[in-house]
Parts: sequence; C-alpha cells; structure tokens
Amino acid sequence: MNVRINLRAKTVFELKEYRIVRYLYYVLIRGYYLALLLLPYGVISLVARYVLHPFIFNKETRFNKYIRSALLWMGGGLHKAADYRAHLPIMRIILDYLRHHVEPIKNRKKPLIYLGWCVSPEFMRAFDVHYIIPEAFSVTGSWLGRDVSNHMLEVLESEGGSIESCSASKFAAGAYFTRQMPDPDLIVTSSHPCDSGVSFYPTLQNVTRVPMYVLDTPYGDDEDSYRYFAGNLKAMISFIEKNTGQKIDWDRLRRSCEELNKTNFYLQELTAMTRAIPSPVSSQQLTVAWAMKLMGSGSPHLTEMARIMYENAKKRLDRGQGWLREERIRVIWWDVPIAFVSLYPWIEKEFGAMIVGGDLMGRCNTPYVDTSSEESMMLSLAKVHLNASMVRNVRGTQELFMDEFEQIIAEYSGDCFIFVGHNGCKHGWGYGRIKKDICKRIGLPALHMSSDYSDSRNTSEESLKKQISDFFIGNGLA
Amino acid sequence: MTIMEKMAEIAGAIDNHYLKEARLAGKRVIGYFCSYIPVELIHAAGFVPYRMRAVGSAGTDLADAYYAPLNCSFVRHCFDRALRGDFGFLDGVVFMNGCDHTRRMYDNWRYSKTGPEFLHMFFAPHVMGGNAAGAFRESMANLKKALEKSFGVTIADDNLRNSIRLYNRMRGLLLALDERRKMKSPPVSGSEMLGIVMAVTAVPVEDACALLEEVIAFIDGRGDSHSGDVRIIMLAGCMEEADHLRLYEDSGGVIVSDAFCFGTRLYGRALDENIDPAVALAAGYLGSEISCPRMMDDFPRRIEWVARKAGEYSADAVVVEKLKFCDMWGWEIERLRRESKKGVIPPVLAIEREYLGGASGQVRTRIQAFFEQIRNRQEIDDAILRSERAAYYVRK
Amino acid sequence: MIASGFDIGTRFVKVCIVEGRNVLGYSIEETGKDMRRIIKAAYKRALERSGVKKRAVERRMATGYGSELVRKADAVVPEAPCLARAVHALNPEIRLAVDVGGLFINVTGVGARGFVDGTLTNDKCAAGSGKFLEMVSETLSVPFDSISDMALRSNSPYAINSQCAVFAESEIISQVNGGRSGEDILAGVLKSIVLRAATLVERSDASGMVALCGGISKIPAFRVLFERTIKSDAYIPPLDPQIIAAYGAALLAEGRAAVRNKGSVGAACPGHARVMESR
Amino acid sequence: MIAAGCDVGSLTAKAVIMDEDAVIASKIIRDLKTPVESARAVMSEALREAGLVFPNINFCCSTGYGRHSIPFALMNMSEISCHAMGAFWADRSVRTVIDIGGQDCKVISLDAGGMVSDFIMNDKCAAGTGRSLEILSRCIGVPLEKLGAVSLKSWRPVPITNKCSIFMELEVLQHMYKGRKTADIAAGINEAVAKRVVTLARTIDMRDEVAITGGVSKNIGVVRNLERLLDIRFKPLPVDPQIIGALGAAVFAANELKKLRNAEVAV
Repeated sequence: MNVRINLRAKTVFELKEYRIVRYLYYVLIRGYYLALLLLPYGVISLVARYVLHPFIFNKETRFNKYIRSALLWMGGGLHKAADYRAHLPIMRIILDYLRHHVEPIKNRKKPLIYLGWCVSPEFMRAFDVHYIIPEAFSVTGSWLGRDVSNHMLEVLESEGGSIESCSASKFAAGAYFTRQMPDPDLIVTSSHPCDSGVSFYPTLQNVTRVPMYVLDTPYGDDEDSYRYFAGNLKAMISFIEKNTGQKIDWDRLRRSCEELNKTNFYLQELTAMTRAIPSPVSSQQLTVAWAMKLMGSGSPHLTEMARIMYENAKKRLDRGQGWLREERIRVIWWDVPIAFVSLYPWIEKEFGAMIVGGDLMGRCNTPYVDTSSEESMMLSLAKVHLNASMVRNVRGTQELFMDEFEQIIAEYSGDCFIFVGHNGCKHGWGYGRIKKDICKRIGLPALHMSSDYSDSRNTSEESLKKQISDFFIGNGLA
Repeated sequence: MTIMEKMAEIAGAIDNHYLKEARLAGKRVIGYFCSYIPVELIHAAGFVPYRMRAVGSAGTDLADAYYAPLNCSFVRHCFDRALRGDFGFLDGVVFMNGCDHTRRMYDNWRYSKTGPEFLHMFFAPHVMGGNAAGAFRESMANLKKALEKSFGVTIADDNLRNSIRLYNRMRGLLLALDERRKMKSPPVSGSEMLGIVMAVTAVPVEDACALLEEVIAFIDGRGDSHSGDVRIIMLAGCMEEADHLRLYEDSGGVIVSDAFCFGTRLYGRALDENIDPAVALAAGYLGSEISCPRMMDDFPRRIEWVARKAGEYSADAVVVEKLKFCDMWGWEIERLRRESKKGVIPPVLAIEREYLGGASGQVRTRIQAFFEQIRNRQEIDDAILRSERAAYYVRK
Repeated sequence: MIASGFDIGTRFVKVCIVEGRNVLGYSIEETGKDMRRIIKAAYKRALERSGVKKRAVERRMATGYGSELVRKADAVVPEAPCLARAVHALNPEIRLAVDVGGLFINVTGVGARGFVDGTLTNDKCAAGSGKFLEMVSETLSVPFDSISDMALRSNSPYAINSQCAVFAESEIISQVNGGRSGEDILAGVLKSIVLRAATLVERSDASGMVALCGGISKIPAFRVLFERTIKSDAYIPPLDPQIIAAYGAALLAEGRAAVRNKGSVGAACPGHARVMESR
Repeated sequence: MIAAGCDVGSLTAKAVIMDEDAVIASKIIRDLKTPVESARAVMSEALREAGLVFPNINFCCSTGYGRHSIPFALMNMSEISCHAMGAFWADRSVRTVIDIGGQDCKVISLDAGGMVSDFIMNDKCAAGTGRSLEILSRCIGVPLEKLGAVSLKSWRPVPITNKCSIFMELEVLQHMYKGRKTADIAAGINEAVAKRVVTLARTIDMRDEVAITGGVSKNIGVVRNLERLLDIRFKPLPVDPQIIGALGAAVFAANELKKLRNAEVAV
C-alpha cells in the first residue's frame, strides 16, 4: 500500500509564504526612493501620466498585471502633476503599514495583533504593537492583479470556508491559509459591520488559538450606545494590557487623535468639495484616501496626504476648474468594487463621469475627537468607530443609512445612482426596495448591479462595463 | 387523535385554537423572533409570547420585492407571510439583531407598514463576556419600557419571577423528554421532538405545560417509536421542517440531540429563580446551553457542548444544516469540520439548502452516502473491538 | 426612408427592416459558431422578405449582447431605448415593457414620449431564464411548440427550489423519475420565470398596461400565467414579440438625423435623445 | 451465485452481472420513461447477454437516482459508495476517486477495504459537471465527444473566470464574438471545468492512487488539466468508466451474498 501523501503541497495553487507582502514592500521601497529622487523634476509624474497610463489602467492584461502594482505606487496616472506630491505620504503610509507585516516576519520583537476591519488603529499606535488588518489584504492584494484575489478566494473555498461571505473576509482567510501573514499574538475585532466579520473571526481564532477580544457593537445611535461602546473600548485596553504586558501610552493616543482630527478636517473639506460642479476631486483620490485611512489612521503622513490633496483641490475649486476637462455625468456610487481598479479611470475617460458621493468616502462625517480628557477621548473614539464608513450604514436601523443616502443625493447633485450589490453584503440586498423607492421618489436613474467586491469570477469586468455603459446610454446621460 | 398528532397539527400551522382561545379571553399575542429574546418579560406583562415561524409558507413572491434572492429564504418566507397578512392576529412583534437578514426585516416590516403597531428591536450583544450582561439588562429595560408604554401595563418583578418559574417548568418538562432520547432506541424521534417544541412555543405557556405532561405520559406508555443504526446530533438554526428530519430517519438515522432554535437552544438550561429576575434572565439567556453561531466568543463552548453531547447520547455523527446565504452557519461549518478532522467531535455532514426546499435527490444521496460511511466506520470499530477482546481472552 | 435594426441576442439573431413605422420584413436566425456569417445571412433573408435592395437601406442600428459584431451598423445602442421606442410606436399608452429573452429579463419603463424611464434586470439567477426552459424541454424531450399546451394542462405546477439551473434540472429529473408529469414540471418552470418577471414588474411600480415581448412571450401559456400573476392584462404587440428590440433599433435608425459614426457608444446617444424629443 | 448491480442514472441506466468474482455481462441503455422500466429493460438485456433469466439473480443491488424504486433490487446503496467500490474493485490500489458525472461531481476517499472514508460532493453549484460541459460545448458548436480532442490543439486557452455555468456561456459567447479560435475556447472551457473540480477536490485529503470515473473522464482535455492542476497521474482503470457505479453495486450484492452464505454455514 502506498504511503499517505498529501497532494496539496504540490499543487500549482501554492503561493509562496508572505509573497504578497514581500513583493509589495520591496517594490514600494524602490518606488519610494525613485520617487524621492525624481520628484523635483516632475519627471515621473509626466511619464506616469502620459506615457504609462494607457498600459496601466485600461485593461487587465498579462503584461500590465505585473508592472501595474509597481507603477501604481509611483502614482502611475492616479494624480495630476500637482497632486503627485501627495503620493509620497501615501507611499509612506503603506510602507509603515506593511512594516507591521515584514518586521514580525523577520524578527518579532513586539507583539502582533490582528485587527478587525473597521477597528481603527489609533489604540495600537498607543500600545506600540504591530498590527495587521486581515481584511485590508483585499485592498493591497488586489493591486497585484485580479488573479491573485481569485486565487485567494479559491483557496478559501477549497478549505471549506463560507462561499457566500464578503470577499474581504474570504480574501483574508485565503491569505491566512496561504500564509501571507505571520501568526498573531492576539486578535481584536468587532461585531460590526456585518455577519461576515462576526462569523469569520471566530475561525481565525480557532486556527490561530490566540486570545480574542470582541468589541460588541450597539444597535442604537444614542448616547447610551456610545457609552456602551466606550466601555467596550476600555475593556479592550485592559485586555490588551493583560495579554501583551504592554501599557497604553495615553499621550501617544492623544497625539494620534489630534492627528486624526487634522486629517478629518482636510478629508471632510475634500469630500465636501465634490459638491462643486465640476468636481475638483477625483473619485480615485477619494478611494485612495479611504484605503489609506484604513491602514494609517492617526498617522502624520495621512494628514500630509490629505493636506496636499485638499490644497490642490482648493486651488482648482477657486479657479472653477474640475478634475476632468469636461464633466458630463455625476455619479453617486454605493459599494465600489475595489478590485476592479481600472473601472474608475474607464468611466472617467469613456463617459466623463465623476463619482461624487458614495458610502465609503462620499460624505466624510467622522466626529471630532475631544482630547481634553481620557474619558472624553474614549467616548469620542467610540463615536468615531460607530460612525466609520460602512459601520454606521449597516449596524443599526435603515434610517441611519437611508437618511444619509437622501442627504447625499440632495447635496451632491448627482445625475444618477449606481449600486453594486455585493454578494456578501446581505444588508445591501435587504435594503433593496427602500433604496429603489428613494431613487424613484427623487427621480434619479438608478442602476443596481449584481457583482462582488473583489471577485471577478462572479461578474467580470467586461460585464460590469457593459452594464454601466448600457445604463448611461439608456438613460440619455452619455 | 393522539397527543402526538395534535402536537404535529399545532406545529404545522401558524395559528391554533389555544391561541384563539387566549385571544378571545382578551390576551394580547406578541410575536418574537430569536432565541435571545427574554420571553418571560413579555409573559409577565400578561401577554402570550409567540415564536415567529414561516411554516407552510406559500412562497416568497411578495417578500422578493423587498429582499433579493441572496437573502435568507427563511426570513423571506416569514416576511412574505407577514405581507400576506397571515400574522394579523399579533399585537406586536419583537425583533432581534440576530443576523443581517433579520435586522433588515425590522426595517422592511416598518417600511411596508404591515402588521401591528408595536414593533420593537431588541438588542442582544454578539458576545457573552465583558459588558454584555449589562447591555442585555439594559435592552431588557428598554423592551419593558416599550411594552409598558405601548400597552399601558406594568411589569412587576413578582410577575417576572412567576413567569420565570412557569417557563422553567416548561423547560424542565422538555428536558425530561430530552433525557429519554439517551436510550438505545429513543421513544421520541427527532421530527416529533421538533413538532413538540414548535407547538409549545405557539401556545400560552400554561397550556404548553399541560400538553407536555400529556406528551410525556403518552411517550412513556408507547415504548420504542423509532430505531435506526446511526445516531446523529443535528445542528441548525431555524429548522422548522419535520418532513426534512424524517428524511434522515427514513435513511436509518436517529436524531438523538439537536441544537435548533426550536430545540435545545430553547430549553437547554433552566433560569435561576432565586436571584434578581433581571440578572437571572441576562445570565440565563446570554449563557444559554448552546449558543447561536452569532455569539463570537463562544465557539470553544459550543464545540465542547457537541463533544459532550456526543458522549452522553452516544452519537456517531454530527449533521449541520445550513440555509443558503447564511454567513454564520457557513463559517461554523468550516470550524466544525476542522474540529472533526482533529477528532474532537464525530464526523460532520454539512447540508446546505433553501428553507422549505424539500429534499432533492442530491440531498438524499448525500445523506445516504454519509450514513454508509458511518456504518462502515461502526463495522471497523466493532471488528477492532472484537479482535481486542479476542486478544484479551487469549491473554487471559 | 428605409432603415434596418439588428438585435444580436444570446440565442437568436433578429433583423428587422422598416419604412416609416411599417415593418417591411424580418428574419430570425439561431446563433452559432460563425456569427458574422449568420448575421449576414439573416440580413439577406430579411431583405429578401421585404423585397428591398441592400442599397435602399439608408441606416442601420444594432443592439443586443453581440451588437458590436454588426460591422455595418451606423451606431450601437443598448436594448432599453430600442424596447421603449418600439413599444411606444406600437401603442403610446404603454408605460412598461417586459422583455423575456434567453438569459435576461429586462423591464423598461417607457416615458410619455418614448424615452427610457428606468430599467430593471433580473438578479443573476439562471433558473428563471429562457435558457433554462429550453434545457428542461430538451430533458423532457418536448418540442418547443408544444410547451404551452402541456403547461396549460397542469393542475398543480411543481415549485422549483434550486436556484442553479443545472441543479434545478437534476431536481426535475428526480421528479420525473418519481413519477411527476411533464405537464406539471413545464408549468413549474414557466411559473418560476413568470414570478421573476412579475417581481420586476412589481418593483417598477408602473401604472397601466404592460407590454410583453421577447422570445418567451411567444408561449401562450406564459402570457396566461403572467397575466394571472400581475392580475391585469398584458399588451401583446401585433408583431412577432421576438423582434421587438430589432424593430425598435430600426425605428431609432430611421429617426436618427445625420449621425453616422459607428463605434463610440458614447457619441451615439445624446443624438438619439434629441431626435426623439423633436418628434 | 449470480449477483447483479443496477445503476439508474439521470440519463442512462446501467447493469452489471457478476458470477462470484467475475463480470459476466454489462449493459448501458438510455433511460426510458420511468426508472422501473429502465431498470427492467437494462437488466433483461444484460441477462440476455449473459444467457440468464431474472430468477437466476441471487442478489441485486441498485444505485443511482432511481435506486429506491427498483422492485427486484434487495438493497440499495448510494452512488458514492458504489463508485468507490467499483473503482476499488477494478484496481485495488485506488484510494481516491474523482467522479464527474452528468449532474454532479464527487471526490471520494477510500479506506483499504474500498469503503468510503470521506467524500465531498458539489452542492453550491453545478459548474464543473458534465452538464455544464455539454452546454458550453454546444455553444461553440463542437460535439461533446470531440471537445477534449479539439482543445488539445490549443496553445493559448482563453481565460473563463465565471463560476456559474450559465454565465460561463455568456463569457464563451463573448470570446466567440471576438473571433477567438474554437480550439482556444474549448481549452478554456476544459480548464474552467477542471478548476471547479480542483477547488472541490482540495477539501479532501487525497491519497495515491487516484482514479477518475464518470462520463467526463472521457474528455482528455479535462483529465489533463486536472492532472496538471492537482499534480497527479490518474490510475487508468481497466473497465468502462461509465459502468463503474453499476459494477460497485454488483460488488456490494456479491459481498452481501457472501455474508449470507457465511451466516448459513455458521448456522
């Protein structure tokens, strides 16, 4: 009889350990120094914008898949020449974030915490620990090419994970099972925004066998709920202190909260400026800002990035200039499919369409953090958490979501509304009727697509593009 | 009509004559949705708590205008019944933030302007430890306040104590019934048990106790009802279809224990009657015998429960039933499989289907193949046992 | 002016030639391997039937899933404006057109002047598509023409549970093996399609009559079931319901002014909106 | 002693007749109206081939969709057990069976006695089955039997990413409209179907030797893709892959006969 052989080890599916992180990190470092070197000449921005842009964004091909990530970090076509300066802090943020992966891989000195999606990392800064946001892999990983994300999802599905969950969780689980991230010492997560996170983190805990703390999210939106959540945050602090032996540095927390306040000011202004017609802010910038906030909330580089973006947009606004030469369609877009990187440039170029409002960065209404005392800081951080994008929309009653939606429609003068129903987002599907009724009442043309966040096996890019162009043309917008 | 048929009849319909009588007597009926809602509170207000169900639903056409096919079919069936006006006899509905689908049901229900005036969202934490008990007590206070305000009643602590006692009695009777499933050929089958639990959650608790006593007397009188060679523990959420369970029983399975919402999750553990009722309720409901997969920090205890039950009820296998598009059970299955591979719990079969989906040939095949696999394992175990014994005899 | 419309769907190629609002001739061909040749053949047949020379056709417009394949088209448009235009031309009272085709169910709101007033498409699910009906009728070896009669004979349509078309098919096979009649099953499949279409209609909240078009609506049983489900009569176009989109494309081509650039989809449409407004 | 196995599937009915440990007849017919009719017909044809009549059968085991309703079968086993046993009987070294049939796809792991120790079956979706291959092959106008051979000519298979077989068809249509070569699309189809199977197969601990059964095993394109993706070599089986199920049923019947005889001897 043959010996028991596990064939898994031999499959071509196998991705090398830590491949994604290492690749991103080292490419990024090179890109960063190159950018530092060439920035004064504005050379790369020109090269990136005019020469390489067509190769990078128009299509997902075998050729540009490999070079895109590298060039993306150099700001390939993402920004105009002036905004290009904002790319240095962006790279710093991502480098700082990726260091949390790379350093524990090399030599672990500090404890490593897995941080749930939507638990903002200020506390981790105050604790001086490494943190990894597993779900952020769906953002970083998808920059490496769509086949990477498909690969991760397939790995997870063949491990027996839940197929219907949000692909961010699925991606994260796939990344864990292919060993793209080092094992943690602790898991801190929350019961928001949705079932995917609620059900996925116990699995992570089950496989890693480390202590887990869950921030329970209240349903209501009143002072009691905030107080309850602040209490949970406090319990989280003592949990981390107990399990890592590290003490919280309140001063550092205060500093990063102040930094957060500054960032929020710029970001709020930035998102508010998209109300102008034509909009001086690009939808890509907003998405990038959202992703950066996910990774580097409370970092001075984030403020720097937001400030540069804000100042440039302000200049454009004062001149009455838009981001696009001719802005023809203003789109309000809910649930952007993040892995389809080439979708934004495509609609901008093809239709002159600007995304002006959305749930991720559309209306940045993050509350101000009151840093006057520890108590007030906790309470306002609880508010920040419960009002983060994605969390405020789905954790409570529909009014929280729909009122904001109506407000966005009223304030941002959109011409149409696009909603991507993510397979994993059961909330979005559950709201279906209410949302459609609002659009109907206001008379806004609406497109409801069935797609997935980062899963092109569900709906391909071509099909998304076809639906969008049919919608624009069919409604006489383009 | 035997008592079992009577129970099956009550379980198979939305309304029953016990409820009708209670309504005629002027009692209000309040529907509730989830296992974490403290029904004692509703009962103490003088109302009849009614566990919401979709049994016998005609379809989801009406609900599909609100929901998408990607939403849980149980929720859609339930909501469809509501839109059809089948729940017209309710004076109020208490919802819970159990999962994404049910959370949206509260919204859609309000939005569609169907059904009773009193619609309340009960917040139950997703964790057991930490501040959860306090939050649970707070939301109980909210529910109490809302009930008192809407219906002009007062809920006194004594009433609450009384309700806890009554419900404990019902739980005790159900537990006594459950105890009988440990026997080699259990006198009560899984599908019957489901029918019983569904019936007692649809009638006033006083009637439920009387019915249960009758059931126990009947069951003790009849001896074996069903035998099979594969003893299984079933885990599922909203399992309402006795027909579906019969599929397992017809293939030779005996459902010896379950973790359904209409099952152990309801009666698993009695509440403490001697302490402050609010504390007892919070402790009892949050720390229930077997929690729902929505409780994030409770998986170790759940797995321990399954392992313990497998020992106590000498189960050969675990079957997990999952409705499509349920994230909670989707990941729970993944974890259970992992534990099963490690040998912590017996082999796991996961079945995924739609609510009221019936049994397609596929499901049947899967069940049969799984049972064949288990039987084969039993044979091997027997053989090993025999050979070991043989060796033992030789040594002797 | 003579114009032609091409509708390249997932299952059939439809060509329609119009003069003014009158249909001169049309043709329907099944899709296959060499699409260009099939389109050419369909065009040729339509021309033959209408008795028009190729040169006489002044404008061509293409729509449908494979619309890009029509090389000679002056412009390419989505289905929705075509449907709206066609239905409006046939009966200006209609405010909603339901197109039940091979894979998709499109519901198009029709504005008072023939504009598109919102569109809805079925959620991704193949078990309620025409394709599925085709698969089932093949499994049961029932010719497409007799589906209707068989379905109407059923008293208790079988409710299909599976969402996946192929699984639904295996469910059906086990039902056939279990002795359920083909009538019940076909009626069940039709019912599942009808329900999907009806849900879309319900969502669109349109008032007044609903126009029914697309290949599936050729089946009388489908119409009957559909009318029963939406509890009102449906408007059945006097043309072959399958060619409505092609007819609409031809009308759009006919009504268009001098726009003659093919290719860029974006450029095609403001023109068409303007043209329709001026009518 | 004559043992018989009867497999009434969704499209075809198969029968195998065994005398002790040797196959003496096997037959495949297309399904008739009801499973009972098909079973009777296929069994009587197989009996004719063996030169026997119905009363000669000492024990018969049924399997397949129609297994519950066969009047002359004394027991029924699920397809999964039967496929496992059939493949194991054909080659004793087989420990994993990948069975890709018309409607479903299963990966079965066996123990040393040919019994199922673990299995997985597609339940979410039917992509990765014979039926999806059939739909897609019709879409590009290549007969199902030739799909494998055609695909071998391709150097650059087109990527087909969608998970659902019906929506895969849309993707295939798109490639056709773009004028991609038929061979490339065929190769893409085979690869896509194989990928779905691989995703399923990885859930099970696979052990050598691996055998592939079911109708799709005749498609060389899918088989090669599976071998490449799983990095294995399939063990060729000496019997027609389509009758494996019926063969397994016959083996079960024969085993049952042996048990009965032993019991008689003991008495």
